[in-house]
Amino acid sequence: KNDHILVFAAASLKNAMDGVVDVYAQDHDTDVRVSYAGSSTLARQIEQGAPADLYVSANQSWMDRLEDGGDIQPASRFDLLRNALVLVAPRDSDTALELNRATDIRSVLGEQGYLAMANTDAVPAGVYGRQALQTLGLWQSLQGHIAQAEDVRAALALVARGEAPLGVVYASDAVAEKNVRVVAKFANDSHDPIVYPAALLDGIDNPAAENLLAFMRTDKAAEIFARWGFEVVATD
Amino acid sequence: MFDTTTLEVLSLSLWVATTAVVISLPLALAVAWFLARSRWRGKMVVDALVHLPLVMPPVVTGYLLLVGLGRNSVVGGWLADTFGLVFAFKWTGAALAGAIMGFPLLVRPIRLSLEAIDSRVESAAATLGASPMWVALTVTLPLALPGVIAGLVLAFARALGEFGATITFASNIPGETRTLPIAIYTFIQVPGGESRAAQLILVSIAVSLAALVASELIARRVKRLQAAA
Amino acid sequence: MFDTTTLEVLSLSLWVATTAVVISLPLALAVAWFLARSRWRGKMVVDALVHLPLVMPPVVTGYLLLVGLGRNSVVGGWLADTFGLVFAFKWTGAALAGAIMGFPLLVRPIRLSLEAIDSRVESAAATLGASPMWVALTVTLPLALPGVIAGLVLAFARALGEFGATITFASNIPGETRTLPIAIYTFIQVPGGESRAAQLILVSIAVSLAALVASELIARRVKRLQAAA
Amino acid sequence: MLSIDITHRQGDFTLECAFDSDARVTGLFGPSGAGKSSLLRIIAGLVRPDRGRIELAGRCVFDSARRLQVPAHKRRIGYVFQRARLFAHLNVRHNLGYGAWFAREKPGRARFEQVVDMLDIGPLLDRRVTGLSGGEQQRVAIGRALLSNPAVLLLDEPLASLDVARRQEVLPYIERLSAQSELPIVFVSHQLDELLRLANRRVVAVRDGRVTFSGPTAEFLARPSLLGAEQARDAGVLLRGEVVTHLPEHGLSELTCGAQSLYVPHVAHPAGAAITLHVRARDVMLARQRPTDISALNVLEARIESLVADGDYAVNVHMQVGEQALEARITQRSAEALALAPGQTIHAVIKSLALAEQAWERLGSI
Amino acid sequence: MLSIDITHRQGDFTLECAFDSDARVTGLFGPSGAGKSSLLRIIAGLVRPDRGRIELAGRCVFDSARRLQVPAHKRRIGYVFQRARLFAHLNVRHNLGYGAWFAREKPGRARFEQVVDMLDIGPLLDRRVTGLSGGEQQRVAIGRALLSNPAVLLLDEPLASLDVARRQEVLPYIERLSAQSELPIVFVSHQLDELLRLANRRVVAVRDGRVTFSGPTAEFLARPSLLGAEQARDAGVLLRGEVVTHLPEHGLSELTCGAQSLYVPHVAHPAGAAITLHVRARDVMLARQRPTDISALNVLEARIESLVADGDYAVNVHMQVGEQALEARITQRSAEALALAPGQTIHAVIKSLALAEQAWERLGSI
Ligand SMILES: Nc1ncnc2c1ncn2[C@@H]1O[C@H](COP(=O)(O)OP(=O)(O)OP(=O)(O)O)[C@@H](O)[C@H]1O
Ligand SMILES: Nc1ncnc2c1ncn2[C@@H]1O[C@H](COP(=O)(O)OP(=O)(O)OP(=O)(O)O)[C@@H](O)[C@H]1O
Ligand code: MOO
Ligand SMILES: [Mg+2]
Ligand SMILES: [Mg+2]
Repeated sequence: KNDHILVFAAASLKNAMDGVVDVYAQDHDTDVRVSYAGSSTLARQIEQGAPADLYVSANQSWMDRLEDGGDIQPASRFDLLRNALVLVAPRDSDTALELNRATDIRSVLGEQGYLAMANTDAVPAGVYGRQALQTLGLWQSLQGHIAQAEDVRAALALVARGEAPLGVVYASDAVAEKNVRVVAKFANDSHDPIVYPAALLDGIDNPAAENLLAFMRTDKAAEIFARWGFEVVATD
Repeated sequence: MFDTTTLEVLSLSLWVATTAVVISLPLALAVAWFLARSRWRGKMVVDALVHLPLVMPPVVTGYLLLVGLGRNSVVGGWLADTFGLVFAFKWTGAALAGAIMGFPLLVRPIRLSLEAIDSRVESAAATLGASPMWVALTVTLPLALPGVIAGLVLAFARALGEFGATITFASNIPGETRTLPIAIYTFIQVPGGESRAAQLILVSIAVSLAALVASELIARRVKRLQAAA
Repeated sequence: MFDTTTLEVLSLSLWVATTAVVISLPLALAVAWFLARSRWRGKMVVDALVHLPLVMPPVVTGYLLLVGLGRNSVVGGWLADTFGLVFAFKWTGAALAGAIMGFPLLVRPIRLSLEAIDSRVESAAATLGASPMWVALTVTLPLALPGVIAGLVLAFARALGEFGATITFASNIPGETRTLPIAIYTFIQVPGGESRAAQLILVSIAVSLAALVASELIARRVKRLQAAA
Repeated sequence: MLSIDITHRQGDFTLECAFDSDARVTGLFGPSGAGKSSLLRIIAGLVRPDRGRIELAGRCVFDSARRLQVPAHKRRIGYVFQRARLFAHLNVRHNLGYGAWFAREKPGRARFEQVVDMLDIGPLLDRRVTGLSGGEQQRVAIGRALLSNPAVLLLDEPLASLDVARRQEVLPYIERLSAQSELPIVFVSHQLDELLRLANRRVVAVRDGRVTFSGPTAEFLARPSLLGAEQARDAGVLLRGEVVTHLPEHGLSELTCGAQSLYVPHVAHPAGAAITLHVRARDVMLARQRPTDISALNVLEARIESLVADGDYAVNVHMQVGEQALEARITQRSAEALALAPGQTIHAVIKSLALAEQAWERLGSI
Repeated sequence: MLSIDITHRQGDFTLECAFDSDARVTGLFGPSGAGKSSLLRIIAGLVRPDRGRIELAGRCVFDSARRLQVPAHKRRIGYVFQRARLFAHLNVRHNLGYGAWFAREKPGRARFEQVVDMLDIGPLLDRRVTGLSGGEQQRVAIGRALLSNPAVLLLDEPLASLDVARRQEVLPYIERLSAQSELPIVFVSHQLDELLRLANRRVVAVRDGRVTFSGPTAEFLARPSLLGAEQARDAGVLLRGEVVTHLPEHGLSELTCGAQSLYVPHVAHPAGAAITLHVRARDVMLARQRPTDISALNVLEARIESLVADGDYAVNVHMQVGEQALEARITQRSAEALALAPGQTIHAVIKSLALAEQAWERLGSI
């Protein structure tokens, strides 16, 4: 292959991004490789001179930081995807509730139960979840009853295994996990928009990479993203 | 520098790591003994099992623990019902994760020391009337002490540093399962958290240094009591 | 079951882990020797340093490597310019991370074996005309072989299982740094990846089993050649 | 007291030994690599023989036919190994005390001090065993075995690295111990004189894993071929005598041997006691006439039974003194010069001091 | 060849030894724990003494004043340790060959086979050293030291676990080796007769870390107080004689000693050669008249110099035979019966075969 592209993408994008890249590779004489890891890990690597061409982050703050540090080409930055936040329960539980200021999550959790979330200080999904719960005024009452997992997938696993009666995860994760059931969806305005920004890295002069970035905004790509539970923000 | 959270995290970590090595020591001794002494060919399978936690990504180990010992698993449920022993989301889970991850590191040096023991000295003890049990307690174990200490150091350090399996299995619950590495990880995940992370890293280093010095002093004392011509 | 990706990941992992232990062995021998034989009190500091990668969360180790040896760092830049030696985002980086994480596990058993050697046999070699160097090569090392093998097994397994430091330092680049545990992690991160992950976990287990059996056979051969009354 | 019949293969070496001994002391004798230590290990239960039967002090401890094997720690063995095998993690005192832990009857404080004194290891008690000299280690090993209150003692060249003065104390102690407590002893040695001092009851000679001789000491001594070239210097007879009187002013005791008198350095036994003397053939001189004005106190009249030439231009002269056998080893030249022939009466001259160094024992049968 | 003056503390034990020896063989003698092995370790360079000076075969290998210390591996030592210290990871052949690796002049194949034959370890060559019997290990250790082409041999009770037949072969071999290659030997033993067989040149006696005697063997033998109770049996003199002729038909050699004849078992030296005989005092009988018709071939006329009573009702009779000293140990009673007194002429009777077992050596000075 003549062209090489290295994409740094948030780990939660793996399925979708693999699909997009596969389709892209069918039509192009390009070797595309994707390194999946936590957004923070990837951002730090980029700061340290990682040889990547593209970065797709799971949140704005790391992208902001890279932009501030001059590590990306600001002009190339755009919001690629959007996701939603949902409350899930184990598949065979009969939990039913509506999310509003009066929701009594504590009683659903019971004395011993925990609400599974990704790290609420660090991991994007956890941060969004905290915002949403705070907006609903439920955050205070849940203190001491939240199990913070390493990431969304681990939180999801806790619910899927029935360890936690409830969990806060991305809609895209809930879609594919057969052992959980979506109990409720957090209102989109209860938290910062969950967007996945993408950008070309600073100093990259790789037409193929620009090409791939453009492909991600095509309907063809959008269809694949949608299949994995993501909402496409804008297509060209 | 040591705010209450740091102290809480530190003492929890020490407690978890100590529990981890203490509970795993008897089993480690038994397994090391078996591996060192048995002539059964199938012992390689046991050997492989012991080493598995080293080879598998910690997250996977944590996940398997969750599947195997979670409240909804057969074993986990039984333990919870019978002994009230719950691992998930508890410090006990963190200790268990640490114990499992440190297990191969505890077993191997003990085994190495056991294998290095001159069986003729054990025979001598037998002729003096010591049953196999007593020979083990009064001759073999004391002579294997350097290996036990080395194993404890490695396993303790590993338990102290354990992250992936712990967070997956026991989650990150402040005051219950938020050990040093998990706290460090949390800080490192947020932009600008580096300085708090660095502070905790220094605490980790200090703790491990202290543990090492202690172990070294014990080992020296043991060695002074033993051998060295 | 073994599609090309699996094979690629597997062979990369083996290569990375092998390189990790091979490059760290000479240094580990030197450090173990120093720790076993030196009477300098300050050696505890060296001891602590060796154990650090065990205590620190792997992610932190990886981060420190990234900062210290990344392309933009002073050392990393110098290495790249002078020797063309690049670690960050290369398999070499994965090997380095594995080597560092496995280092304490390699050093400790070697040290243990060295400390167990009867210095009188070394003296005997000296009277037969062997210089300290030759004594080391022809007597001490062969006698310490069980420890070297134990260390290699632990370190190899650890390098094979290394995840946190590797993904942080060397990233997750298919064909370059995507080792078995990282591939497993990647599959686990997304819905529906569990079965692929499980498959890779089985591969890990098979590999480690094979490595263990091999080491066990070597150790047996060595033991048959040596001691055992 | 000891009955053994075992077969055991180790590598290319096959041990195939059968012998009985109802003697208190059984001397195991044979060249290096003969299988002596292997035999002791099997008796102690440290090695399980391929087949056979072992009876120890009246108790069957191994029987392959009945699948019986008493484990080593239940055999109440006091084993002094060829190499000391001390516990490196214990100091001398605790090495000595180790066996008492498990003994049903603990040796008392007095016994402990007696053994420590005899072995002269008092100053070492609080020392680590590493750093002990070779002989010191060996002494501690002997003490350790003695203090475990054993029912049978297995001694594998226990005196090898001891100086002669220490040997002089240890041997009689072990002898007394054996006599007092009816303790059977199996004693391996390369030094025939050690064996003679102790093993006045029964000798088992082993070579290449097989028993080449098993019988009374006297018979063994009379067969130089069994002893090998150099040991021949210890060849001789055991002469039985009865204490007649003591001559304290000269430090001598007078014995009768048949009708004749013998003077030996003072023995502790009362008049009337029967004792056995080891008379080496090489210490016996022969004279046609009874020599007078000679320093040797003992001249026995004997009848020559036979003359047996020996490889090295030496002749073994077998004689009869009363009922008993006596033997002299002289040069062929002397035999010719004296024109010795069977049937002749001859005078055997034996220095008293030559007898001084040899052991005697309170006598039952030889 | 050997000059030592060192002080060294280890624990409570202080070694403070100074002696010179220009003899080829230096016998180190002393009770267990005296410091013999410590001294050898220091000579070999395995232990660095606190202070002092060591000269070895004309080369200063240690001098604390000049801060000189030749490391062990450059001292060209052949050290047979008290415990074998074999290499457990090598087989017998490679243990034997280990030293040759580092030797400047490698011992040839012939030499290898000679040593292997002498030690009778041919069948063991491909065996692992573990599993060897005690004596087998010791023999391999001896071979290993001999084959390292050493410039000096340090032997720490090398014969302790060997049977007598083996001893008989090893000792003369070492002796020949020493003679042929001008190899100085330091030999530790508890067995005086071993020392006498080998160390006919110089004895150094050590006790409690101090040198109590350093001098010619003859002088040592003449001082029973140094030998201790039991060793007294080996006390005696070294008698110098000259080979006159051989009597092959009787396996004897005739020597002159002063003007008198002595018959000893055949020696290999030609007529005219001077040799030394060790005559134990206890093997000498005294007679007022020359005994006739007696099997002892040797009767020497001697003049009594002095009578020295000994604790055990024994008397040491010091005599002069021509220019040389002779000694007899007899009972006090005999001394009285014979009315021995200084100045008397007396006949010393010595059995030839008693001399057979003792060593002789080609003579320089004693
Ligand atoms: N490291 C040490 N610390 C204290 N004492 C020691 C040490 N090493 C040796 N000794 C003592 O020094 C003395 C001399 O020991 P050495 O081994 O030289 O004796 P030896 O003359 O060879 O005795 P043996 O004939 O029993 O072998 C012994 O009493 C021994 O206990
Ligand atoms: N594990 C083994 N494999 C093969 N041969 C062995 C083994 N153990 C002992 N032997 C051989 O058996 C023979 C008898 O050994 P043993 O130790 O009983 O001899 P020993 O009579 O005690 O000799 P020594 O007087 O030298 O101590 C030796 O030739 C030895 O090499
Ligand atoms: O992989 Mo993410 O950055 O935790 O969604
Ligand atoms: Mg033996
Ligand atoms: Mg010694």
